[in-house]
Amino acid sequence: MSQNPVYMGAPSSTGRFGDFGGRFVPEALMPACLELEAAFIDAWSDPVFIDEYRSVLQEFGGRPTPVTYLGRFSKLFGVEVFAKREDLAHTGSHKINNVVGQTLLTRRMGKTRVIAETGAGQHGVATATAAARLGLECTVFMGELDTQRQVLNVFRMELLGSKVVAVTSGSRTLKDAVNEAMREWVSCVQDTHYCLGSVMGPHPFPWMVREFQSIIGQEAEEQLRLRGVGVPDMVVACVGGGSNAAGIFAGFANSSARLVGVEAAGGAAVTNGSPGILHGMKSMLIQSEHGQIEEAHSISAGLDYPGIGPEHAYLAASGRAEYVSIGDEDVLVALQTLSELEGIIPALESAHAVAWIMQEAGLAIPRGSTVLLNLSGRGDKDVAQVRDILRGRE
Amino acid sequence: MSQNPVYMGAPSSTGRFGDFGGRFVPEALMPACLELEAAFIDAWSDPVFIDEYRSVLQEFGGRPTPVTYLGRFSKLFGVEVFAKREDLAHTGSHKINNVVGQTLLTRRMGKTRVIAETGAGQHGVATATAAARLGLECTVFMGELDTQRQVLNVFRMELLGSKVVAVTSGSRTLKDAVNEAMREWVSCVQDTHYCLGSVMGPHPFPWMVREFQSIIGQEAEEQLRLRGVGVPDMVVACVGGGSNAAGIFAGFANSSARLVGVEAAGGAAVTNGSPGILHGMKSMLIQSEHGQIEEAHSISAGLDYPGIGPEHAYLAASGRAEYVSIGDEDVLVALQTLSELEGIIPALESAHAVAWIMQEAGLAIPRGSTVLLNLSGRGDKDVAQVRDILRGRE
Amino acid sequence: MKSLEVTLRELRDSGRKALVPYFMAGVTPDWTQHVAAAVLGGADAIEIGIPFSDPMMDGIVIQRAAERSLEAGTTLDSICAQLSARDLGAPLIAMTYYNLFHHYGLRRAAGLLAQGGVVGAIVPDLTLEESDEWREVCDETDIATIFLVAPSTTEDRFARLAQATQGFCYASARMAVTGRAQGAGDATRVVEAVRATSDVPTYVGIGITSPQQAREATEHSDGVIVGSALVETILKGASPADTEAFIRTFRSVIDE
Amino acid sequence: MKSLEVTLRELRDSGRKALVPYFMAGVTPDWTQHVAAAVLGGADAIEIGIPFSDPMMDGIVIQRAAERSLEAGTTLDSICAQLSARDLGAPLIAMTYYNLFHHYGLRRAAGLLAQGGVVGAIVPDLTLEESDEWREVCDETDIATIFLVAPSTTEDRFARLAQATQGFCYASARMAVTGRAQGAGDATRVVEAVRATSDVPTYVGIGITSPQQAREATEHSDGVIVGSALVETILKGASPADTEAFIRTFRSVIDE
Ligand SMILES: Cc1ncc(COP(=O)(O)O)c(C=O)c1O
Ligand SMILES: Cc1ncc(COP(=O)(O)O)c(C=O)c1O
Repeated sequence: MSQNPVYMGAPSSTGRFGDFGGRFVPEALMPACLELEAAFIDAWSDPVFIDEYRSVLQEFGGRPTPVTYLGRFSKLFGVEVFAKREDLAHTGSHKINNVVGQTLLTRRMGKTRVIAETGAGQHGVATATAAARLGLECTVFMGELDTQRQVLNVFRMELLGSKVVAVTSGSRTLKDAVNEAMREWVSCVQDTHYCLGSVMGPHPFPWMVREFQSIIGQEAEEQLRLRGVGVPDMVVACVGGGSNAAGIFAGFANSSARLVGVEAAGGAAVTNGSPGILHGMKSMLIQSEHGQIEEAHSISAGLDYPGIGPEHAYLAASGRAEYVSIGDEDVLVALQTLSELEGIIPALESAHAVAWIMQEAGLAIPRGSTVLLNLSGRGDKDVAQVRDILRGRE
Repeated sequence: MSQNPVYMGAPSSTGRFGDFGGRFVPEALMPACLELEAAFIDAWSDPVFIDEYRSVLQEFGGRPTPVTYLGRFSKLFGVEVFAKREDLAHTGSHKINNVVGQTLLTRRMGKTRVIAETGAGQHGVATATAAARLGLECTVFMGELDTQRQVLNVFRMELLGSKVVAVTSGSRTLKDAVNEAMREWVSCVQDTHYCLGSVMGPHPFPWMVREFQSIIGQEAEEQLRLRGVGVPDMVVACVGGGSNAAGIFAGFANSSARLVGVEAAGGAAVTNGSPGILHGMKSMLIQSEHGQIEEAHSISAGLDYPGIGPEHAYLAASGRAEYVSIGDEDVLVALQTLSELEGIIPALESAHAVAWIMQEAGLAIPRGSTVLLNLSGRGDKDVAQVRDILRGRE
Repeated sequence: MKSLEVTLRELRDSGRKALVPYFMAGVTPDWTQHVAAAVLGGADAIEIGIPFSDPMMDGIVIQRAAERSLEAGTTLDSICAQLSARDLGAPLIAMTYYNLFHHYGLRRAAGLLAQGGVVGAIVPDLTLEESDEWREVCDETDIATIFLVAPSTTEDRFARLAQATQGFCYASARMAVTGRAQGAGDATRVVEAVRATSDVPTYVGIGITSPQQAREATEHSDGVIVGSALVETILKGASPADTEAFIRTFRSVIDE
Repeated sequence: MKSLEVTLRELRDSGRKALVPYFMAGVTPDWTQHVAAAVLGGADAIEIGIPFSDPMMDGIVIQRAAERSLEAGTTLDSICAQLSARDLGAPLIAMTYYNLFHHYGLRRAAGLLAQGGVVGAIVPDLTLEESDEWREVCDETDIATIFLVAPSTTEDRFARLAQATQGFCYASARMAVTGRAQGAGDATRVVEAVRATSDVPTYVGIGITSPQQAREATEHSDGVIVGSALVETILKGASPADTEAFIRTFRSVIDE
């Protein structure tokens, strides 16, 4: 009798999801990674910790976020779309789920400081937020270019009491911010936790972040069940590092739902990448023929990452999930469409998932299918950029 | 035997709360006001309508919003502060509660279009949002000065499919936007509902908007009760027109809680105003010795209104609620304090309430009191302004 | 019956259609001369706009006039003082918003108006339902309370408003604020609705910008009110002589 | 035992402290001449940095050098080709990140290195736990796999890393990436922890910027690695002769 594999369980003891994942870090960081792994395993089986994590997310983070039936959108496109509203979570995206978990863990490990990388600033703001709440010191690394493009998010972090360091190396964007955070971590592992922002990095990060995000999928599964929709035909989420996708997929990993991750066309690590090692993990990466990591390019800063979390690489390789990509133009149209039809301005990241549904309704998504869309964040952070683009065309 | 008066019930048949309220509109609008009153009374006693209102607020609007215990803030100031988190509601403030109610009512009345006034844009964005969801046409009136100060909110409304009209008369701010919306309403009452943004205007608006907002207080009352806090010693909310304050007061109107409304020092209609008639209502207004309405001045656009809802004027006159005021400087400090201590960047409006608690902890608020703070909205809309002010000082 | 109504009924009975121009008090230093000129040109009564900061029922022209007047320091006192200084030769009807009267105190406001020779008041944001106090105060003087009716007015309200109004009934030709729309609109229907329940003189206003429109409006009514069109010429610098000519033109076309 | 380790053990047994400078391959067209000059100046082995886009373990100086080299078109092939063109007179140790080898294919990468005369490899992001495959491939050649230990290394890991490392053990003096901190830091403790479980030669690196620091570091260790300080002079335009002088100064102070 052949057994179905169980998806999205714990990785191997070395942090592998199939061939992907693992731990590729300087020796100086190994003890911290091991300590973190042990601390997470301990905490995650401690009802007191889990209780606090859940109650902070509820009382502070605004969970559970609702599932909204997109009536007018569904009618227009001939598929039944339900949106999981991470845009309503505190700080405006799913990022809060992860940082609440990691900052509580930081305190539990007796550390007093966190560092984080950020691209557009969402994860940075979320980390600064969770750190402020617990009175942890916080430093956020952000590519210099991004600090210029996102001055308001820099200010937001400062308002929250964090220090923002502009990273001047490499492409001066997210990838370099991760490098710099890792470097900083080497010099302060003793009292500092590196609060990584997605399901990436060395073991146990990809697993831990997925676990902290899986509350999205658990809630959505229950919400659709209670409302009689049951298991949707398809679950669609955008993928940068892959944390919001991993979070919602986790609720349906072993169900009949098709899982679809939507990458930015200019950062499509599964479609255009190859296996490699970066930022402590083995995964799919966009790289040159000589093995140099390339810069991603996307209208949405949060998807501007040349890699993908290792578990997604595994889900792709195993065929459990599909990964597709969407270009900037379609994203802009999707953002406008959802805004006008449903009164929800999605983040540019989330608009990738919307765009794919619009593109494939009636094609890859059979008419009448039920689709669970992860609306990973709100578009308020993006309106200035979208306005500039659209105005520039007039 | 003397009977305690019952607060925050329905107004008199002419829309009076004590001496305040009523209906002062052009005859052309009287039928629409009467129609609206009848429609609201009908709808508000129809379980089907109430059900839809509640479920839209839950599934679309993100209700219930949580109550967050502000641990570090409480410790520092020696009072126990619980924040009702309207900042987590869809579109970032309590405004969504009202517009969901009014747009559903619009549809029920068979009208296909809404108009609204807006100051900084919060109520405009909320109205555009709720209108988009129902496919109602929407036009928002906004003072020309405000359209320039808030270009992104203008764009947000446009993204949501609304038309924004810049009002060039008078002070070109909120007060004039209301005038203009009223004028527009005169010419289109047939198919158009005027979706007023606060507990102001002619009867039944002050009552209806309060009813649509009272979900805040009902939730908070239950939340505090379930968590064992019970009735707080004090309920504190900022007051522009007064809708968020009315909403939260409604849950405690006939309890032992002290009710405190915090106005902007430059728009303190109760403290510095006198009775008068504006925008269809009799209330407290800031006016010159000759009876001309003066412009309000506040760092927060949402409190930049020379009047106050008539029910507040009554609550003040009857002594049931206290009204105080806070200046711009203290508001800035409060915004920064709450951000750093709790990881919540409040709207400048809401920061007035925070500032008053900071000022009066241990004084007007006895040490150890339990205080329910209405965090009416998030500060994201304000960070650019706050940054400019703080940077300008460096 | 207030003297205004007596006058206006006599006017109607004489077969003459009333021409009532609107002036914004204080908009120019010589505004009272414009009023006098209008009377010379053939106006039967005068609406005196008392500027208010938030004129909810007025379009852009009258708003601008009010702003200009307020900037010049106009107050209810100053207007009434100016009016009491001379006899302008026609019944004067104040038009403003309720806050002004409320703020001055109703009795004091009415007293000031009466001293200024004002015999009627139009308060567009004072609904019939809220008007008891004001009407009582007016009844202590000779000030007539004039109500508006609109195309949206319902049957029962037509009856009550037409009963309550004194002097004349102000029939809005259109669903619009002043100076927004043009032409007689629904005037005929509105006027007929008033006439169905009352024989009070009924004048058409809102949207009357040309002599031709005025003439058409008077075909089914007892008179017309000309507001924004006239105020606009004054804002643009018209002299009292221009105003006299303006009114004379309306007069002659109406009387043709 | 790999030839590198044989050489380095002999060096130690001869009483000489090893001086190992680091060069970024391809950073200047004449980079191999710098290497040759360093050997002339008294270097005992050479670390050859192979540029990678994301050098997680390197500070700003080596990052800039890597960027410059990559902009000039440097690849693993081009470096190995240049190295195989001449004998530089000292053992060569490649230093880079694992993705490069993984991307080329481990066997192919090792082959290229071997052809270039490389006898050792430091891959700072390749943990002991993930290194089996690479070590097997290296064992098909003469390339030694060199591991780092750090002040944060735990006791059990010191033992395992000291056992596993080939050629020498790279002792990070500090919790820092290259070029960030200065001085010997925790070097003594780290070196002693290695010595407690292995007699492999142990060199101190990370933070050695002056001849005096190098000398202090060799008092309790078998050699030093000098990286950012040297690379910085080359980024600023040092000639091969300058490099020779730089190394000579270190040599003489160490040997004093
Ligand atoms: C709203 C939103 N969605 C998605 C992402 C992409 O991250 P991930 O793929 O880890 O969910 C980001 C990252 O900043 C984001 O802000
Ligand atoms: C966040 C927030 N709070 C308060 C207000 C003031 O309105 P109200 O007094 O009606 O609650 C506004 C108005 O825009 C607002 O946006």
